[in-house]
Amino acid sequence: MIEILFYILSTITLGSAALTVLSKNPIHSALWLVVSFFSLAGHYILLNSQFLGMVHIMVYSGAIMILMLFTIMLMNLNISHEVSKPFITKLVATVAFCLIGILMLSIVMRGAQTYDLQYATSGQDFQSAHVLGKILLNEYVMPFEMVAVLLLLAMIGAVLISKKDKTEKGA
Amino acid sequence: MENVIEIIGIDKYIYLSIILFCIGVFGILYRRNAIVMFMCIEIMLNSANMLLVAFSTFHQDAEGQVFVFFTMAVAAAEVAVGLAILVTIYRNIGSIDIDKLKNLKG
Amino acid sequence: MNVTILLLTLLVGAIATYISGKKPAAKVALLFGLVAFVETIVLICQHNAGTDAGYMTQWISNPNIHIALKADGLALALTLLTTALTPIIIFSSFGDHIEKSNIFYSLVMFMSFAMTGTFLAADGLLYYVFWELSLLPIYFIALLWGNDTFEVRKKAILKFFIYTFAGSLFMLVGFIYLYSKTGSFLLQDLYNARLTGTEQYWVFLAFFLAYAIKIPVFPFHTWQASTYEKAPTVGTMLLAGIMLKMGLYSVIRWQIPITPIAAKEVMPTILVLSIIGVVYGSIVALKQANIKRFFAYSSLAHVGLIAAGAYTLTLDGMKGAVLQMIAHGFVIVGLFFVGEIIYRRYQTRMIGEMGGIRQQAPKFASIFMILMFASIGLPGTFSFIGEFNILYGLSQINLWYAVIGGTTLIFGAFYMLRMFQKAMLGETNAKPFADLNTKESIILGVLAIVIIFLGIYPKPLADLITPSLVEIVSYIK
Amino acid sequence: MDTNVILLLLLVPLLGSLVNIFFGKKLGNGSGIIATLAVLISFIVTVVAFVQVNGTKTPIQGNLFEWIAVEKFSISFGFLLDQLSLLWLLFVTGIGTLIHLYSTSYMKGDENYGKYFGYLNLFIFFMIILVAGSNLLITFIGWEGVGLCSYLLIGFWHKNQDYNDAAKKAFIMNRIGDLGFLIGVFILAFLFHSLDYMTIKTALMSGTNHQINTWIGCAALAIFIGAIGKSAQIPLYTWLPDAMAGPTPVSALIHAATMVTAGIFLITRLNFVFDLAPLVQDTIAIVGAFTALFAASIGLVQNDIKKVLAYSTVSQLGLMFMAIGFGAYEVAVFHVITHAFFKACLFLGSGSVIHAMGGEQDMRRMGGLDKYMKVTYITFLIATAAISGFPFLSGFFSKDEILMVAFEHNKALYIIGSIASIMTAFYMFRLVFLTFKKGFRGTQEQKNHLHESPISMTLPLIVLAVLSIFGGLISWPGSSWLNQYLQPVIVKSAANHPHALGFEAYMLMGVATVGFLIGLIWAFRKYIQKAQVPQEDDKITGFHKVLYNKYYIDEIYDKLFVKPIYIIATFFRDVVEVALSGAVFGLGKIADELSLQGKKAQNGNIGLYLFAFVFGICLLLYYLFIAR
Repeated sequence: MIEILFYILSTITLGSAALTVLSKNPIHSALWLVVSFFSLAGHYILLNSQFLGMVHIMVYSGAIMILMLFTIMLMNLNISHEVSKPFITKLVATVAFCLIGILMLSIVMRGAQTYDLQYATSGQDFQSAHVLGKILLNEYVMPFEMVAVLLLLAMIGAVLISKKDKTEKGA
Repeated sequence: MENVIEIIGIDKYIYLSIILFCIGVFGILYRRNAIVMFMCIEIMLNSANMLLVAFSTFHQDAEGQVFVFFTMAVAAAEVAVGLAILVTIYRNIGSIDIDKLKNLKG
Repeated sequence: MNVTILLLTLLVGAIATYISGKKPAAKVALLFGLVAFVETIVLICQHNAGTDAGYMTQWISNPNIHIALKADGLALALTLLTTALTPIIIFSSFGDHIEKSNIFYSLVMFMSFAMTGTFLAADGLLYYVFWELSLLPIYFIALLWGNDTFEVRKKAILKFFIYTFAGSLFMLVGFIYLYSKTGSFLLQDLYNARLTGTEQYWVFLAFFLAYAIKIPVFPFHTWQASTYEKAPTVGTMLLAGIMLKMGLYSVIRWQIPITPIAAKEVMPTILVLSIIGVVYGSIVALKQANIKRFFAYSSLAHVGLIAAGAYTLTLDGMKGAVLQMIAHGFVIVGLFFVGEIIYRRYQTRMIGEMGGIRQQAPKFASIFMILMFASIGLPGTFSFIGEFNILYGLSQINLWYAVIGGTTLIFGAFYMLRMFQKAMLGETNAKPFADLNTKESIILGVLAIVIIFLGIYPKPLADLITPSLVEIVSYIK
Repeated sequence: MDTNVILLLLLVPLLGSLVNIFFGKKLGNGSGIIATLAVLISFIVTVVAFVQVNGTKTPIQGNLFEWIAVEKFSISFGFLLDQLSLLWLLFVTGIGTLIHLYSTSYMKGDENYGKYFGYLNLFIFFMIILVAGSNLLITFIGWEGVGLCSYLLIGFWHKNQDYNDAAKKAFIMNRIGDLGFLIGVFILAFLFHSLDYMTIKTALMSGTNHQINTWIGCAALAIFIGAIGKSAQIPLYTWLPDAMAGPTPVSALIHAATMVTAGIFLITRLNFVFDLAPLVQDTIAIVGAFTALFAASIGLVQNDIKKVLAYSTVSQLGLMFMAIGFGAYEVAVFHVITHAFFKACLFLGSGSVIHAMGGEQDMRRMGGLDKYMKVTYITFLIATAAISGFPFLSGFFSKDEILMVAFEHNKALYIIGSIASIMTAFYMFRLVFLTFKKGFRGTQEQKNHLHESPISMTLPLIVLAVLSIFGGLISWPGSSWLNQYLQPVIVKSAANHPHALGFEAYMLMGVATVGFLIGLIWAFRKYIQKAQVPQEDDKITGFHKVLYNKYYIDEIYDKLFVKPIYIIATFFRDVVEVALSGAVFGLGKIADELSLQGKKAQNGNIGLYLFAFVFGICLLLYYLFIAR
């Protein structure tokens, strides 16, 4: 039952990711990506990380994708005026895709034969929001604060970069 | 509650994330629209995130999930700044086709 | 008293010269040079009396670098060469019109400081720092005060700089490797490093590149002639008189004792190269029109022989090499000064445009002749002592080395006498040539006396260097 | 005491030399007197030492200080005055004094008068070092030192580049020999760990070490090459005739009497080494014999009065070497001494002639001088008779002994030597007849100028002529004083056995006399009876021309050695140097080119960068996980 769920979710994830790449229209890409993100959130929930799944939906599907869509619309990119790459580029991209995929898969498969996997079942609660919060604010409080600063800086940076340079234009 | 990972198998997750990652790589090489490339980067990041979560469950350890947290934060920051840059570029040259960004010539 | 005072004197001299302003710069530099010379003499006396004038203190704890100065006989002998030649070189340029003379003389003093440091340093990194420091002043001296137009000389000087600098970098790599093996840059620790044959081989090669270019050994000599030609005479004297000896000294002090096995293995090849340099330099010298280039190639020949002596790895060869280094230093400085004197009178360095000078300037001709015969190693001059020791050392390895290397006797006479005949003899030159003035007489006189005195009684110098060389030879065995 | 003798001997000429070089201009004519006195003092000291050594039979020895130290031994500044060196010193300083005296007049008026005597004294100084050195390296100082003085004096009139060429040639050719000498020194040092004559001698006398014989042979050969250079034998003889560019007294002193015999001295000094190398001895004999013949044949047709004498010197030196090759050292020494007497006399006589002729050296412009210069003529005639082997003059005995030794050892070389002797008689009398007999062939101006030389020039001539007559007495056949005197020095001698003057000896003397007469009569018929005068240069043809041009040896050497070296030098300078320099610049160019190409990859195409990036990752992954 769970396995079937996993396969369905995986198919959606991979399919929508592929469609993200292949869609001509950026807006379609974005929308497919949202689908992909939702399916990923499904994976998280499947893995019992409900909190993380929710955060994922909020951050990615909510914040990031909206940001992207806005940008696309801002630039008026809804029509696909992207000049497609030459054939050779596509070919090489495909080759690279296959190459790196096969490489990584083969590495993992080689590894899988040699390792005896031990599935830990402690039975303890380790991934509820309660536990995560405790860890974040105890062991990882320092990086946590750093991330806060980072986000602040990113915000300031984004504003600064996208701001129109008035003085330069005036001059 | 039984361990989901034990039923499905950690290897399946690894394969999934690898394929997802490769799709991201492919997208980056395939497309020339900067925003779509951004999306592909997100896909790659997410494939890594998913693996982290899977292994966190596998080891019954929360630390992996903490890192996913941080990754998300960094990704958000990255997207914010990156998009800002893209907007500026678009404003300057009227396009976000990366083939037109050739000022990095040596 | 220890050697730090000597080094400080030279450094302070460089600064004081710079500060003193344009007019008194030369005199200040000369003063400090003479003080340094006196200090060297004192140091040598102390050394002979048995006092160790070395100095050592930690510089940086991690990585483990020391300020270690070793003042054994070998180092002191070369220091003596430096501090003796520095005042002579400075004095030789008295009366020349030099732009921004305070900077010029300051650089000369600084170079003297760096070269003395190179000779005294007993810590690999310190040594390397001094080694590279000595390159900077000569670069600027040659570039800013050289002959020919700026663009032309820039090419030659830049070639020299990059070439030698690139070589030195290999040496640095060698030192870093040694450090990773021994955890120390100290000379003594490096001597005691037990390296395998292959390791030694690579370290040897890395060092060899640096030294072969500096010495220079054939075929790494291509910077030499053009640099000598383009540099001002003071710079050429510093280069030929002292700086070449840095390479040769380092061979004996650093390269051979650290990598004895490799040295033994590679010895025949290097001997052959050196001896090719002897013959090749001599032959090329035959057809040189510019007197500075001529002396450059004669230097190549002499230095080739010295290098051969050093690489014999025997006490005799090395001793000869060190003695010959000192002898060559004095002789070549004298010869370049002779060229400069002619240039002052005739405004030319072309041998073909000279001639008939002996008639007008007998004193000058006599001293020139003494220097010339010293250069070709006539017995009774200092060069012969070194040449004999080197050839003897070579002959103990293989007689043929001595035979081929000995052709320097013939070729040396050939090119030197030919040059002398063209430059000095013949019908009286139409252009007037004033004989030596007092300053010039003093310089050349001092050089001639030193050369002849040490040729007849070289024992003090030989005794000074022998114990150090015996120690070095013991590391080879 | 011993050290003082040595110091006195050495320092007096050195002092004279320094004084003359530095203050020569101020001293004026005084410098000649000072120089002569300096050599005279040396001569007196030598005589004193000679008397002492001859009495006590023990050599005077003294080490001044340690000079060079090598690992296994050290070389001191030591001197050894034994029978051999004292004998040599006697005639070096003796003839030296005479020639100094002669020079005071001959060089009068030269602008570098002081310097001339400075060099001459310096030469004496180095010659003393050469002869008196107690080890090979001290000898080498003298050896090179006399070469230096020879260079300075040949090129004394340095305004003339031809003279300078001659000087340069002499020095360089000598240096070739010097290299041989040095190599010999190295081999001996390698074998014996010493360069001391005495030590080597003792080692060899006591040694039973037979496997070193090959090396001994090599050492002997190398030293012989040194001797060839200094004593002008084939193939290094061509410098000596050219060396006649120097002032005539110099030719007399350096290039006839003393320096050129240094080779003989050295081999005699090292006779114990050469005795062990029979092959080398044979070589020496053959080289000597051929040099004698070769040089004599050239001498037959030369017209320059000094050139004839120069070739005669080479020829005589060849005879000495022949004797040495047979192991008859004292015979060679004997001939060295007699030769020094009569050849110095001849050169000084020719100097006197040249002086009178106002610098003319061509015999075709002379003739009939006997009427104007009686003393010169008579002394010259005596010396000529001596060198040609007129019975009972000095040359007769010494040459006869050489030929006798040759007859004992090798008949072929004996014949060659005899032919050379006949030629000697011919060209010497040709010289005399052309110069002094018949009518004067020079210009009127020269004729008016003709005069006998002053007493300071004729006195040495007379002394030397007397010595040429009686010099033979020191080795009277049958009861040779010289042989006994030299016995301590010479280990094993071919001539040591007291040869009873048997029939053979008398026969050989007779043959020699006949040979002398043949030469004399041949010259007499040609130049007196037929009154021939040698042709002008451009009319000479055939073999005569070959002889006149010295078998074109100079030209051959020039083509064979000098020119190729210049060509190689030019090739090295223009091709190899440029190529090497280009190689260095090439490294820079390669770096430059690489960076240019690398720059092209950095074209700003982000897509390309990404591809490169991905493939790079692939490679890394492959390397890290699969390949290992």
